[in-house]
Amino acid sequence: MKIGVLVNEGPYTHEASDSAYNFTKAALEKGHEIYRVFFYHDGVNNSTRLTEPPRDDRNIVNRWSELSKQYSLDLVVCIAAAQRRGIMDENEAKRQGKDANNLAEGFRISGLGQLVEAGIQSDRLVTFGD
Amino acid sequence: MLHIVNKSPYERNSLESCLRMASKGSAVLLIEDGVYGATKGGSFEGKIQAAMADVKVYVLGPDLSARGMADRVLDGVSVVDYGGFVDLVAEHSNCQSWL
Amino acid sequence: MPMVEVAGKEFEVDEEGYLVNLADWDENIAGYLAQEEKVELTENHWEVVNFLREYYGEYQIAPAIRVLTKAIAKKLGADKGNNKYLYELFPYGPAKQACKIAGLPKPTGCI
Amino acid sequence: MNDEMDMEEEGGVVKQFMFVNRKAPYGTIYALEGLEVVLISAAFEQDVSMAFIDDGVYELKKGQDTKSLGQKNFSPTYRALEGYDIEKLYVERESMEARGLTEEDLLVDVVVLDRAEMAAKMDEQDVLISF
Repeated sequence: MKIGVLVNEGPYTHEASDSAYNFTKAALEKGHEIYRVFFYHDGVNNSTRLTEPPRDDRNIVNRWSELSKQYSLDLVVCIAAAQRRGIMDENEAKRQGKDANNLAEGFRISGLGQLVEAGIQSDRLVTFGD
Repeated sequence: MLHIVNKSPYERNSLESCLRMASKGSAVLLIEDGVYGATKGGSFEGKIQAAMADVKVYVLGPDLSARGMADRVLDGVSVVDYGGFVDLVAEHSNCQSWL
Repeated sequence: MPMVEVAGKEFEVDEEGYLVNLADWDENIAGYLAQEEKVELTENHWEVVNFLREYYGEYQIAPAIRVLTKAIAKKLGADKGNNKYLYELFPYGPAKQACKIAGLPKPTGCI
Repeated sequence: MNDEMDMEEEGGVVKQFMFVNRKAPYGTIYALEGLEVVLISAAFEQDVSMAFIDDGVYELKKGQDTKSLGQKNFSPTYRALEGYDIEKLYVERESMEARGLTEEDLLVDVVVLDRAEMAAKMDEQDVLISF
Protein backbone atom coordinates (compact mmCIF):
# COMPACT_ATOMS: atom_id res chain seq x y z
CA MET A 1 0.00 0.00 0.00
CA LYS A 2 1.15 3.56 -0.77
CA ILE A 3 1.21 5.81 2.29
CA GLY A 4 1.91 9.53 2.53
CA VAL A 5 3.11 11.13 5.77
CA LEU A 6 2.67 14.75 6.84
CA VAL A 7 4.87 16.12 9.65
CA ASN A 8 3.66 19.41 11.13
CA GLU A 9 5.99 19.92 14.09
CA GLY A 10 9.71 20.43 14.50
CA PRO A 11 12.07 18.03 16.25
CA TYR A 12 12.58 17.79 20.03
CA THR A 13 9.79 20.08 21.29
CA HIS A 14 7.00 17.73 20.20
CA GLU A 15 6.96 13.97 19.87
CA ALA A 16 5.29 14.31 16.46
CA SER A 17 8.49 13.91 14.47
CA ASP A 18 9.48 10.83 16.52
CA SER A 19 6.06 9.28 15.98
CA ALA A 20 6.21 10.03 12.26
CA TYR A 21 9.68 8.51 12.01
CA ASN A 22 8.77 5.35 13.94
CA PHE A 23 5.57 4.99 11.91
CA THR A 24 7.38 5.50 8.59
CA LYS A 25 10.10 3.02 9.52
CA ALA A 26 7.57 0.40 10.60
CA ALA A 27 5.58 0.87 7.38
CA LEU A 28 8.71 0.45 5.25
CA GLU A 29 9.76 -2.63 7.22
CA LYS A 30 6.33 -4.13 6.60
CA GLY A 31 6.87 -3.69 2.88
CA HIS A 32 4.59 -0.70 2.32
CA GLU A 33 5.66 2.09 0.03
CA ILE A 34 6.01 5.54 1.58
CA TYR A 35 5.05 7.79 -1.31
CA ARG A 36 6.42 10.90 0.35
CA VAL A 37 7.06 12.48 3.74
CA PHE A 38 6.03 16.13 3.63
CA PHE A 39 7.26 18.62 6.23
CA TYR A 40 5.02 21.60 6.91
CA HIS A 41 4.55 24.30 9.57
CA ASP A 42 7.43 23.99 12.10
CA GLY A 43 7.95 20.50 10.66
CA VAL A 44 10.39 22.11 8.22
CA ASN A 45 12.83 22.39 11.14
CA ASN A 46 13.37 18.63 10.88
CA SER A 47 15.56 19.34 7.87
CA THR A 48 18.33 21.58 9.17
CA ARG A 49 21.73 19.94 9.06
CA LEU A 50 22.98 22.37 11.71
CA THR A 51 21.19 20.30 14.35
CA GLU A 52 23.65 19.03 16.96
CA PRO A 53 21.95 17.23 19.85
CA PRO A 54 23.91 15.81 22.81
CA ARG A 55 25.63 12.50 22.04
CA ASP A 56 23.26 10.53 24.28
CA ASP A 57 20.16 11.83 22.47
CA ARG A 58 18.78 10.73 19.12
CA ASN A 59 19.68 12.81 16.08
CA ILE A 60 16.28 13.33 14.53
CA VAL A 61 17.56 15.04 11.38
CA ASN A 62 20.23 12.43 10.61
CA ARG A 63 17.76 9.67 11.33
CA TRP A 64 15.47 10.96 8.55
CA SER A 65 18.43 11.41 6.20
CA GLU A 66 19.58 7.83 6.81
CA LEU A 67 16.10 6.41 6.32
CA SER A 68 15.89 8.35 3.09
CA LYS A 69 19.16 6.87 1.90
CA GLN A 70 18.20 3.33 2.85
CA TYR A 71 14.77 3.37 1.20
CA SER A 72 15.15 6.22 -1.36
CA LEU A 73 12.52 8.02 0.66
CA ASP A 74 11.18 11.29 -0.77
CA LEU A 75 11.51 13.90 2.01
CA VAL A 76 9.92 17.17 0.89
CA VAL A 77 10.14 20.45 2.81
CA CYS A 78 7.51 23.09 2.05
CA ILE A 79 9.18 26.12 0.49
CA ALA A 80 6.78 28.73 1.89
CA ALA A 81 7.03 27.35 5.44
CA ALA A 82 10.81 26.91 5.06
CA GLN A 83 11.36 30.49 3.92
CA ARG A 84 9.46 31.78 6.95
CA ARG A 85 11.66 29.75 9.26
CA GLY A 86 15.08 30.11 7.69
CA ILE A 87 15.53 26.72 6.05
CA MET A 88 17.33 26.98 2.70
CA ASP A 89 19.11 24.84 0.18
CA GLU A 90 22.07 26.09 -1.81
CA ASN A 91 20.04 27.35 -4.79
CA GLU A 92 17.50 29.17 -2.68
CA ALA A 93 20.22 30.80 -0.56
CA LYS A 94 21.88 32.04 -3.73
CA ARG A 95 18.60 33.31 -5.14
CA GLN A 96 17.79 35.20 -1.93
CA GLY A 97 21.31 36.53 -1.48
CA LYS A 98 21.82 34.71 1.85
CA ASP A 99 25.28 33.85 3.13
CA ALA A 100 24.48 30.29 4.21
CA ASN A 101 22.32 27.27 3.54
CA ASN A 102 21.30 24.51 5.92
CA LEU A 103 19.22 21.82 4.23
CA ALA A 104 20.26 18.34 5.35
CA GLU A 105 21.06 15.48 2.99
CA GLY A 106 18.11 13.54 1.65
CA PHE A 107 15.64 16.43 1.93
CA ARG A 108 14.44 18.58 -0.95
CA ILE A 109 12.56 21.89 -0.90
CA SER A 110 9.46 22.13 -3.01
CA GLY A 111 5.97 23.60 -3.13
CA LEU A 112 2.80 22.85 -1.22
CA GLY A 113 1.44 21.16 -4.32
CA GLN A 114 3.64 18.21 -3.36
CA LEU A 115 1.47 17.68 -0.30
CA VAL A 116 -1.75 17.77 -2.30
CA GLU A 117 -0.19 15.45 -4.86
CA ALA A 118 0.84 13.04 -2.08
CA GLY A 119 -2.80 13.01 -0.98
CA ILE A 120 -3.91 12.19 -4.51
CA GLN A 121 -1.28 9.52 -5.23
CA SER A 122 -1.18 7.76 -1.85
CA ASP A 123 -3.76 5.26 -0.64
CA ARG A 124 -3.54 6.81 2.84
CA LEU A 125 -2.24 10.09 4.24
CA VAL A 126 -1.29 10.19 7.92
CA THR A 127 -0.73 13.50 9.74
CA PHE A 128 1.58 13.96 12.72
CA GLY A 129 1.57 17.26 14.57
CA ASP A 130 0.69 19.14 17.70
CA MET B 1 -12.41 5.36 9.61
CA LEU B 2 -9.40 5.61 11.94
CA HIS B 3 -9.18 8.51 14.37
CA ILE B 4 -5.78 9.32 15.87
CA VAL B 5 -5.56 11.34 19.09
CA ASN B 6 -2.23 12.54 20.51
CA LYS B 7 -3.39 14.83 23.33
CA SER B 8 -4.10 14.03 26.94
CA PRO B 9 -7.83 14.47 27.58
CA TYR B 10 -6.85 16.29 30.78
CA GLU B 11 -5.07 18.99 28.78
CA ARG B 12 -7.11 19.45 25.62
CA ASN B 13 -10.46 18.54 24.16
CA SER B 14 -9.11 16.54 21.19
CA LEU B 15 -10.24 13.16 22.53
CA GLU B 16 -13.61 14.52 23.52
CA SER B 17 -14.12 16.07 20.07
CA CYS B 18 -12.97 12.88 18.43
CA LEU B 19 -15.40 10.72 20.39
CA ARG B 20 -18.20 13.18 19.63
CA MET B 21 -17.50 12.80 15.91
CA ALA B 22 -16.47 9.14 15.64
CA SER B 23 -19.27 7.16 14.09
CA LYS B 24 -20.24 3.66 15.11
CA GLY B 25 -17.76 1.09 13.91
CA SER B 26 -14.79 3.43 13.61
CA ALA B 27 -11.50 3.02 15.44
CA VAL B 28 -9.70 5.39 17.78
CA LEU B 29 -5.94 5.11 18.28
CA LEU B 30 -4.36 6.97 21.19
CA ILE B 31 -0.70 7.95 20.75
CA GLU B 32 1.81 10.26 22.46
CA ASP B 33 0.12 12.09 25.40
CA GLY B 34 -3.18 10.70 24.13
CA VAL B 35 -2.41 7.38 25.84
CA TYR B 36 -3.40 8.83 29.23
CA GLY B 37 -6.97 8.73 27.97
CA ALA B 38 -6.98 4.93 28.01
CA THR B 39 -5.75 4.39 31.54
CA LYS B 40 -7.54 3.25 34.69
CA GLY B 41 -8.53 5.42 37.60
CA GLY B 42 -8.66 8.79 35.85
CA SER B 43 -11.80 10.87 35.52
CA PHE B 44 -11.94 10.17 31.79
CA GLU B 45 -12.29 6.40 32.32
CA GLY B 46 -16.09 6.44 32.21
CA LYS B 47 -16.17 8.34 28.92
CA ILE B 48 -13.84 5.90 27.21
CA GLN B 49 -15.80 2.95 28.52
CA ALA B 50 -19.03 4.44 27.24
CA ALA B 51 -17.43 5.14 23.85
CA MET B 52 -16.24 1.56 23.56
CA ALA B 53 -19.81 0.45 23.00
CA ASP B 54 -19.58 2.05 19.53
CA VAL B 55 -15.92 2.38 18.64
CA LYS B 56 -12.85 0.20 19.00
CA VAL B 57 -10.11 1.82 21.07
CA TYR B 58 -6.38 1.16 20.56
CA VAL B 59 -3.40 2.57 22.37
CA LEU B 60 0.22 2.78 21.23
CA GLY B 61 2.32 0.55 23.51
CA PRO B 62 5.66 2.35 23.17
CA ASP B 63 4.06 5.64 24.28
CA LEU B 64 2.32 3.91 27.17
CA SER B 65 5.52 2.27 28.41
CA ALA B 66 7.52 5.47 28.07
CA ARG B 67 5.07 7.14 30.45
CA GLY B 68 5.06 4.33 33.02
CA MET B 69 1.41 3.57 32.32
CA ALA B 70 1.73 0.14 30.68
CA ASP B 71 0.12 -1.61 33.64
CA ARG B 72 -2.86 0.76 33.79
CA VAL B 73 -4.57 0.09 30.46
CA LEU B 74 -8.34 -0.05 30.62
CA ASP B 75 -9.94 -3.43 29.95
CA GLY B 76 -11.13 -3.69 26.37
CA VAL B 77 -8.47 -1.34 25.00
CA SER B 78 -6.02 -3.04 22.63
CA VAL B 79 -2.32 -2.24 22.83
CA VAL B 80 -0.47 -2.03 19.49
CA ASP B 81 3.13 -1.29 18.48
CA TYR B 82 4.21 0.87 15.49
CA GLY B 83 3.63 -2.09 13.17
CA GLY B 84 0.11 -2.36 14.55
CA PHE B 85 -0.33 1.38 13.99
CA VAL B 86 0.60 0.83 10.33
CA ASP B 87 -1.86 -2.07 10.09
CA LEU B 88 -4.67 0.10 11.50
CA VAL B 89 -3.95 2.79 8.90
CA ALA B 90 -3.98 0.18 6.14
CA GLU B 91 -7.17 -1.52 7.39
CA HIS B 92 -9.26 1.65 7.51
CA SER B 93 -10.26 3.57 4.40
CA ASN B 94 -9.14 6.96 5.78
CA CYS B 95 -7.76 8.57 8.91
CA GLN B 96 -8.04 11.84 10.78
CA SER B 97 -5.53 13.16 13.30
CA TRP B 98 -7.15 15.25 16.03
CA LEU B 99 -4.21 17.61 16.50
CA MET C 1 18.67 45.05 0.53
CA PRO C 2 19.02 47.44 -2.43
CA MET C 3 17.57 50.92 -2.12
CA VAL C 4 16.12 52.61 -5.18
CA GLU C 5 15.21 56.25 -5.69
CA VAL C 6 12.36 57.22 -7.99
CA ALA C 7 11.00 60.74 -8.31
CA GLY C 8 12.66 61.81 -5.08
CA LYS C 9 11.26 58.91 -3.06
CA GLU C 10 13.50 56.18 -1.68
CA PHE C 11 12.27 52.63 -1.38
CA GLU C 12 13.61 49.14 -0.84
CA VAL C 13 13.44 46.17 -3.19
CA ASP C 14 14.52 42.60 -2.44
CA GLU C 15 17.19 40.58 -4.26
CA GLU C 16 14.71 39.70 -6.99
CA GLY C 17 13.45 43.24 -7.41
CA TYR C 18 10.15 42.89 -5.52
CA LEU C 19 9.01 45.89 -3.51
CA VAL C 20 9.71 45.23 0.18
CA ASN C 21 7.15 47.53 1.81
CA LEU C 22 3.77 47.26 0.13
CA ALA C 23 2.78 50.66 1.49
CA ASP C 24 5.58 52.38 -0.47
CA TRP C 25 3.87 51.66 -3.81
CA ASP C 26 2.82 54.49 -6.07
CA GLU C 27 2.50 54.93 -9.82
CA ASN C 28 6.06 56.17 -10.23
CA ILE C 29 7.38 53.11 -8.49
CA ALA C 30 5.17 50.92 -10.68
CA GLY C 31 6.77 52.64 -13.67
CA TYR C 32 10.23 51.83 -12.35
CA LEU C 33 9.33 48.19 -11.59
CA ALA C 34 7.84 47.82 -15.09
CA GLN C 35 10.98 49.23 -16.64
CA GLU C 36 13.05 46.65 -14.75
CA GLU C 37 10.78 43.96 -16.23
CA LYS C 38 11.09 45.54 -19.68
CA VAL C 39 7.36 46.08 -19.81
CA GLU C 40 6.05 49.30 -21.30
CA LEU C 41 2.96 50.24 -19.32
CA THR C 42 -0.09 50.96 -21.45
CA GLU C 43 -3.68 51.54 -20.42
CA ASN C 44 -4.27 47.79 -20.75
CA HIS C 45 -1.38 47.01 -18.41
CA TRP C 46 -2.67 49.49 -15.85
CA GLU C 47 -6.07 47.86 -15.97
CA VAL C 48 -4.56 44.54 -14.86
CA VAL C 49 -2.19 46.11 -12.33
CA ASN C 50 -5.02 48.07 -10.74
CA PHE C 51 -7.23 45.02 -10.76
CA LEU C 52 -4.55 43.07 -8.88
CA ARG C 53 -4.18 45.81 -6.30
CA GLU C 54 -7.92 45.88 -5.75
CA TYR C 55 -8.04 42.10 -5.49
CA TYR C 56 -5.20 42.15 -2.96
CA GLY C 57 -6.88 44.93 -1.02
CA GLU C 58 -10.04 42.91 -0.78
CA TYR C 59 -8.70 39.40 -0.15
CA GLN C 60 -5.12 39.89 1.13
CA ILE C 61 -3.68 37.49 -1.44
CA ALA C 62 -2.54 37.68 -5.03
CA PRO C 63 -4.87 35.44 -7.02
CA ALA C 64 -3.78 32.23 -8.71
CA ILE C 65 -3.47 32.79 -12.46
CA ARG C 66 -6.58 30.71 -13.13
CA VAL C 67 -8.56 32.74 -10.64
CA LEU C 68 -7.14 36.00 -12.02
CA THR C 69 -8.20 35.23 -15.59
CA LYS C 70 -11.67 34.23 -14.42
CA ALA C 71 -12.08 37.33 -12.29
CA ILE C 72 -10.82 39.60 -15.07
CA ALA C 73 -13.21 37.96 -17.53
CA LYS C 74 -16.01 38.72 -15.13
CA LYS C 75 -15.03 42.34 -14.66
CA LEU C 76 -13.46 43.38 -17.95
CA GLY C 77 -14.90 40.86 -20.40
CA ALA C 78 -13.83 37.55 -21.93
CA ASP C 79 -11.57 39.22 -24.50
CA LYS C 80 -9.33 40.28 -21.62
CA GLY C 81 -9.92 37.43 -19.20
CA ASN C 82 -7.83 34.85 -21.02
CA ASN C 83 -4.25 33.59 -20.88
CA LYS C 84 -3.36 34.75 -24.37
CA TYR C 85 -4.24 38.37 -23.67
CA LEU C 86 -2.55 38.41 -20.26
CA TYR C 87 0.63 36.78 -21.52
CA GLU C 88 0.81 39.28 -24.38
CA LEU C 89 0.80 42.06 -21.81
CA PHE C 90 3.15 40.28 -19.43
CA PRO C 91 5.28 37.86 -21.49
CA TYR C 92 7.03 36.33 -18.46
CA GLY C 93 3.77 35.56 -16.74
CA PRO C 94 1.06 37.77 -15.27
CA ALA C 95 1.77 36.18 -11.88
CA LYS C 96 5.40 37.11 -11.79
CA GLN C 97 5.41 40.39 -13.68
CA ALA C 98 2.05 41.99 -13.03
CA CYS C 99 2.23 41.25 -9.31
CA LYS C 100 5.72 42.67 -9.11
CA ILE C 101 4.67 45.87 -10.89
CA ALA C 102 1.59 46.10 -8.67
CA GLY C 103 3.93 46.00 -5.68
CA LEU C 104 2.38 42.81 -4.30
CA PRO C 105 4.42 40.30 -2.30
CA LYS C 106 6.44 37.69 -4.05
CA PRO C 107 4.45 34.49 -4.54
CA THR C 108 5.74 31.85 -2.11
CA GLY C 109 3.49 28.82 -2.28
CA CYS C 110 4.40 27.73 -5.80
CA ILE C 111 3.38 24.27 -6.88
CA MET D 1 -0.72 33.92 -7.61
CA ASN D 2 0.82 30.55 -7.16
CA ASP D 3 0.20 28.34 -10.13
CA GLU D 4 1.93 30.01 -13.03
CA MET D 5 2.10 26.58 -14.58
CA ASP D 6 -1.31 25.13 -14.73
CA MET D 7 -1.41 21.83 -12.87
CA GLU D 8 -4.75 20.65 -14.10
CA GLU D 9 -5.14 16.91 -14.15
CA GLU D 10 -3.34 14.40 -11.95
CA GLY D 11 -4.11 11.44 -14.15
CA GLY D 12 -7.80 12.28 -13.92
CA VAL D 13 -8.12 11.13 -10.29
CA VAL D 14 -10.63 13.13 -8.30
CA LYS D 15 -10.53 12.48 -4.58
CA GLN D 16 -12.53 13.96 -1.76
CA PHE D 17 -10.21 16.16 0.28
CA MET D 18 -11.30 17.62 3.58
CA PHE D 19 -9.20 20.20 5.39
CA VAL D 20 -10.12 20.06 9.05
CA ASN D 21 -9.62 23.33 10.95
CA ARG D 22 -9.71 23.10 14.73
CA LYS D 23 -7.46 25.99 15.76
CA ALA D 24 -8.14 29.65 16.36
CA PRO D 25 -6.29 32.23 14.25
CA TYR D 26 -3.23 34.29 15.37
CA GLY D 27 -2.52 32.29 18.55
CA THR D 28 -0.74 29.79 16.31
CA ILE D 29 0.08 29.76 12.59
CA TYR D 30 -1.98 26.66 11.75
CA ALA D 31 -5.04 28.51 10.46
CA LEU D 32 -2.99 30.71 8.12
CA GLU D 33 -0.72 27.99 6.74
CA GLY D 34 -3.72 25.67 6.53
CA LEU D 35 -5.46 28.20 4.31
CA GLU D 36 -2.37 28.33 2.10
CA VAL D 37 -2.65 24.58 1.42
CA VAL D 38 -6.34 24.90 0.66
CA LEU D 39 -5.65 27.61 -1.94
CA ILE D 40 -2.98 25.46 -3.61
CA SER D 41 -5.25 22.42 -3.61
CA ALA D 42 -7.65 24.33 -5.86
CA ALA D 43 -5.19 23.94 -8.74
CA PHE D 44 -5.49 20.13 -8.62
CA GLU D 45 -9.14 19.81 -9.58
CA GLN D 46 -10.07 17.74 -6.56
CA ASP D 47 -13.31 17.68 -4.60
CA VAL D 48 -12.19 20.00 -1.80
CA SER D 49 -14.06 20.93 1.37
CA MET D 50 -13.16 22.61 4.64
CA ALA D 51 -14.50 21.66 8.04
CA PHE D 52 -14.52 24.09 10.96
CA ILE D 53 -14.72 22.31 14.28
CA ASP D 54 -13.91 23.43 17.84
CA ASP D 55 -11.82 26.64 17.88
CA GLY D 56 -11.55 26.45 14.08
CA VAL D 57 -14.91 28.23 13.98
CA TYR D 58 -13.17 31.35 15.32
CA GLU D 59 -11.22 31.59 12.04
CA LEU D 60 -14.43 32.77 10.37
CA LYS D 61 -15.46 35.39 12.94
CA LYS D 62 -16.33 38.74 11.38
CA GLY D 63 -14.54 41.94 12.32
CA GLN D 64 -10.99 40.66 12.82
CA ASP D 65 -8.57 43.56 13.19
CA THR D 66 -4.88 42.74 13.61
CA LYS D 67 -3.40 46.22 13.25
CA SER D 68 -2.05 46.44 16.78
CA LEU D 69 -0.69 42.91 16.54
CA GLY D 70 1.61 43.54 13.61
CA GLN D 71 0.30 40.34 12.02
CA LYS D 72 -1.46 40.15 8.69
CA ASN D 73 -5.24 39.91 8.89
CA PHE D 74 -5.88 36.93 6.63
CA SER D 75 -9.58 36.61 7.36
CA PRO D 76 -10.59 38.36 4.07
CA THR D 77 -8.89 35.50 2.23
CA TYR D 78 -11.70 33.11 3.25
CA ARG D 79 -13.95 35.26 1.07
CA ALA D 80 -11.66 34.59 -1.92
CA LEU D 81 -12.27 30.82 -1.66
CA GLU D 82 -15.40 31.03 -3.76
CA GLY D 83 -13.36 32.39 -6.67
CA TYR D 84 -11.12 29.34 -6.27
CA ASP D 85 -14.20 27.10 -6.61
CA ILE D 86 -13.89 26.00 -2.99
CA GLU D 87 -17.46 26.34 -1.91
CA LYS D 88 -17.98 23.57 0.62
CA LEU D 89 -17.33 25.20 3.97
CA TYR D 90 -18.82 23.11 6.75
CA VAL D 91 -19.20 24.41 10.27
CA GLU D 92 -20.14 22.10 13.11
CA ARG D 93 -23.21 23.50 14.84
CA GLU D 94 -22.27 22.31 18.34
CA SER D 95 -18.82 23.94 18.13
CA MET D 96 -20.30 27.20 16.88
CA GLU D 97 -23.03 27.34 19.52
CA ALA D 98 -20.69 26.34 22.34
CA ARG D 99 -18.69 29.47 21.50
CA GLY D 100 -21.68 31.76 21.54
CA LEU D 101 -21.58 32.33 17.78
CA THR D 102 -24.26 32.22 15.12
CA GLU D 103 -24.07 32.13 11.33
CA GLU D 104 -24.49 35.93 11.32
CA ASP D 105 -21.15 36.22 13.11
CA LEU D 106 -19.30 34.49 10.27
CA LEU D 107 -17.65 36.34 7.38
CA VAL D 108 -18.52 33.81 4.66
CA ASP D 109 -21.53 31.72 3.77
CA VAL D 110 -21.18 28.29 5.31
CA VAL D 111 -23.15 25.09 5.59
CA VAL D 112 -23.91 24.38 9.23
CA LEU D 113 -23.91 20.67 10.02
CA ASP D 114 -24.84 19.03 13.26
CA ARG D 115 -22.35 16.58 14.64
CA ALA D 116 -23.81 13.45 13.10
CA GLU D 117 -23.86 15.07 9.67
CA MET D 118 -20.29 16.27 10.13
CA ALA D 119 -19.24 12.77 11.22
CA ALA D 120 -20.84 11.31 8.10
CA LYS D 121 -19.06 13.87 5.89
CA MET D 122 -15.73 12.97 7.46
CA ASP D 123 -16.33 9.26 7.01
CA GLU D 124 -16.84 9.63 3.28
CA GLN D 125 -13.57 11.52 2.61
CA ASP D 126 -10.58 10.00 0.83
CA VAL D 127 -8.06 12.36 2.40
CA LEU D 128 -8.32 14.34 5.64
CA ILE D 129 -5.67 16.93 6.39
CA SER D 130 -5.92 18.55 9.78
CA PHE D 131 -4.39 21.63 11.28
